[in-house]
Amino acid sequence: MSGVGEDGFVLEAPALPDGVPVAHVFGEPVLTLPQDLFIPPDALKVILESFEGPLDLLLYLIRKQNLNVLDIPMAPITAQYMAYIDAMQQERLELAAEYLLMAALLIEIKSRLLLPRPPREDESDAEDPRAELARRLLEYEQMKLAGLALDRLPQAERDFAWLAVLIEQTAEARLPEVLPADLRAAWLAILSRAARNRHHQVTTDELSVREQMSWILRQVDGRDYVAFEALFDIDRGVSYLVVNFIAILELVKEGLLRVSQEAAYMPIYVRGAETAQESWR
Amino acid sequence: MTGDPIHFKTVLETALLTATEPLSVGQLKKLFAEEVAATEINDALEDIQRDWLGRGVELVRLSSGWRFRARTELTPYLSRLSPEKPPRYARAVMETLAIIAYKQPVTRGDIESIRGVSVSTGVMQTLLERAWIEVIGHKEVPGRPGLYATTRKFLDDLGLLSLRDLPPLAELGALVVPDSVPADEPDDSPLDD
Amino acid sequence: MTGDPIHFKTVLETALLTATEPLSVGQLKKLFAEEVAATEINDALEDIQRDWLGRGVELVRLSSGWRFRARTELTPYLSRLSPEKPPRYARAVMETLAIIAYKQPVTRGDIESIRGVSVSTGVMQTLLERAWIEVIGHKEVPGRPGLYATTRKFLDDLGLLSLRDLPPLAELGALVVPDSVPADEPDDSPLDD
Repeated sequence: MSGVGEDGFVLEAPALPDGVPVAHVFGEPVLTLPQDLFIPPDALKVILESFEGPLDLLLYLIRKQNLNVLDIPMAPITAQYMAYIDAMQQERLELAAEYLLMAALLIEIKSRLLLPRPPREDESDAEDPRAELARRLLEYEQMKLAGLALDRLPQAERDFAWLAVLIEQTAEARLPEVLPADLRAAWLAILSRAARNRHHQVTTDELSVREQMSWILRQVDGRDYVAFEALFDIDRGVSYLVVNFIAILELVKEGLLRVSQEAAYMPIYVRGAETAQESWR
Repeated sequence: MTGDPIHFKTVLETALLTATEPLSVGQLKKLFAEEVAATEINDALEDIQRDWLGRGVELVRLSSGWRFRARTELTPYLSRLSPEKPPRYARAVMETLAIIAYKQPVTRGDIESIRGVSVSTGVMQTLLERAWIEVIGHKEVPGRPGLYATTRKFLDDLGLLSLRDLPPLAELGALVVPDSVPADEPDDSPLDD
Repeated sequence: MTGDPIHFKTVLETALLTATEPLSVGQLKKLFAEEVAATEINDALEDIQRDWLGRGVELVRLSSGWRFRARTELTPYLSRLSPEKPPRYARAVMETLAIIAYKQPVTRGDIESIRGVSVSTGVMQTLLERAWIEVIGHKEVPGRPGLYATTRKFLDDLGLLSLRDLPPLAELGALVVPDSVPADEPDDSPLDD
């Protein structure tokens, strides 16, 4: 899991030969250990992606310094936290509102610690402003560790297989049911196996183009020529026409479709690459 | 149970080998036309469990019943045959699952306040689609947010008998904050060296 | 095969007990990192077949390979169990269907490169027979592989009006971690020292 980023931070720099990664963050090797706040600029993004949010980052800063969460020194922690946020801004990384909120909270706590406490009778034992933050940090850390512990448990199908020996059905065999969500679940598994798991994201826009690509191929399949206009149903609106046009361009790019025109202003014809091939033979 | 004891065991074993989900003792009773005592079933199950010791498959008792599964040691071999398996989930998914498992029932807002970040719909969807979590009610506050809890399938898939078998939580540590902190003190931390 | 013969048999037996389809000798060979002769597999299979004689489940040889199945004598018992669950497609089938749905038109080669494993003819056959996919043309590359797309029946059976109604896949990458990351890596958390 992405906790890997922390190995590099926490451990003493191991004596590694050059080129041996100290850790892998999302499959990318991290070759150098960040020295305190000095982070190689190109590594900053992967390292930040390995944090699950401001609590995680703060926890790391505290743990890295081996500080007691219960007695957080506010000034240095705030300074380090702000330095991270600066670094994020310089890299023009998307700065989540949650991180800024945490920075504001740290500064507020620090200022409350610096100010003399107003004498109030009803607050005999006034609460340390760090207490609530410490409670949240500890609670988050507990759940973070619990998440890692759950991940380590042997998990059905991932780590062990169930048995399901066949019973020959005498009645007519039922066909398996598939829900759209099952397809999404199948993609998750494919992504996990793919070396670069950011690939193969499919958006709704892309889907409508893909759908249209299949439709166009069906239209031209087995036919010599199809008039270009015949592929455009003008009544279906502008967005449909645009998607259809993109689909044609995509098919041409993939070498699945040929578009031809004898001369300027002559009719444009479309045919499958396959049909075109045959007519040459 | 008056019949042949070997046959009795054979029926139970076959039902468990062919089942596509865990079978409870109550369900296993239904295999037989005549009345069978739960203790007889339980004894036979333990017997079958022993028969399979040291083999590639084990009979385990899970939250919703008994089920045969391949031992984890065999996974390296089996995955050479079919590499398709559920993905390893990212930390955001596992932390969300942990919060639901240990703090249930919780709303999405509860999860967000513990994690300190918003919880993406994708994370919740992934856990719902895996049928590891479900909405078991709604909190009577504005917006009536759904209350999430883990399912029996979650326990079954993780080989757990009940929520009590979850890995114990790390000690939170007692919250001892110094009673009074001098106004200018906090800066003198060990960090400043 | 030089290893421990019991272990060898255990691996074969477990693979057959967990498989959702018949396994051919060629497939069973893939279970082992080292080269195994077909005769060794065949001998072990016959051995396993004998081991299971007189039990509720038998190892049978079908045209497409070997598989375990419940003996018909047990059917009267097994049919007393609560209504059977609807069958499910194997993960290989679901992954192939998902790729065709989201990336159409695609060739078998495209599917294999996305899945990272070869696609068996049986998988394509299953989807073609269900009339959920069809060949809508051929790619002009050597071998002229067929281009697969999903059909109207696929949309109808899944209750979709168009492909646009499929769940979007964007952001899914954030929910999983690559398989290559070892399971125990997170152990080195800052708390452990």
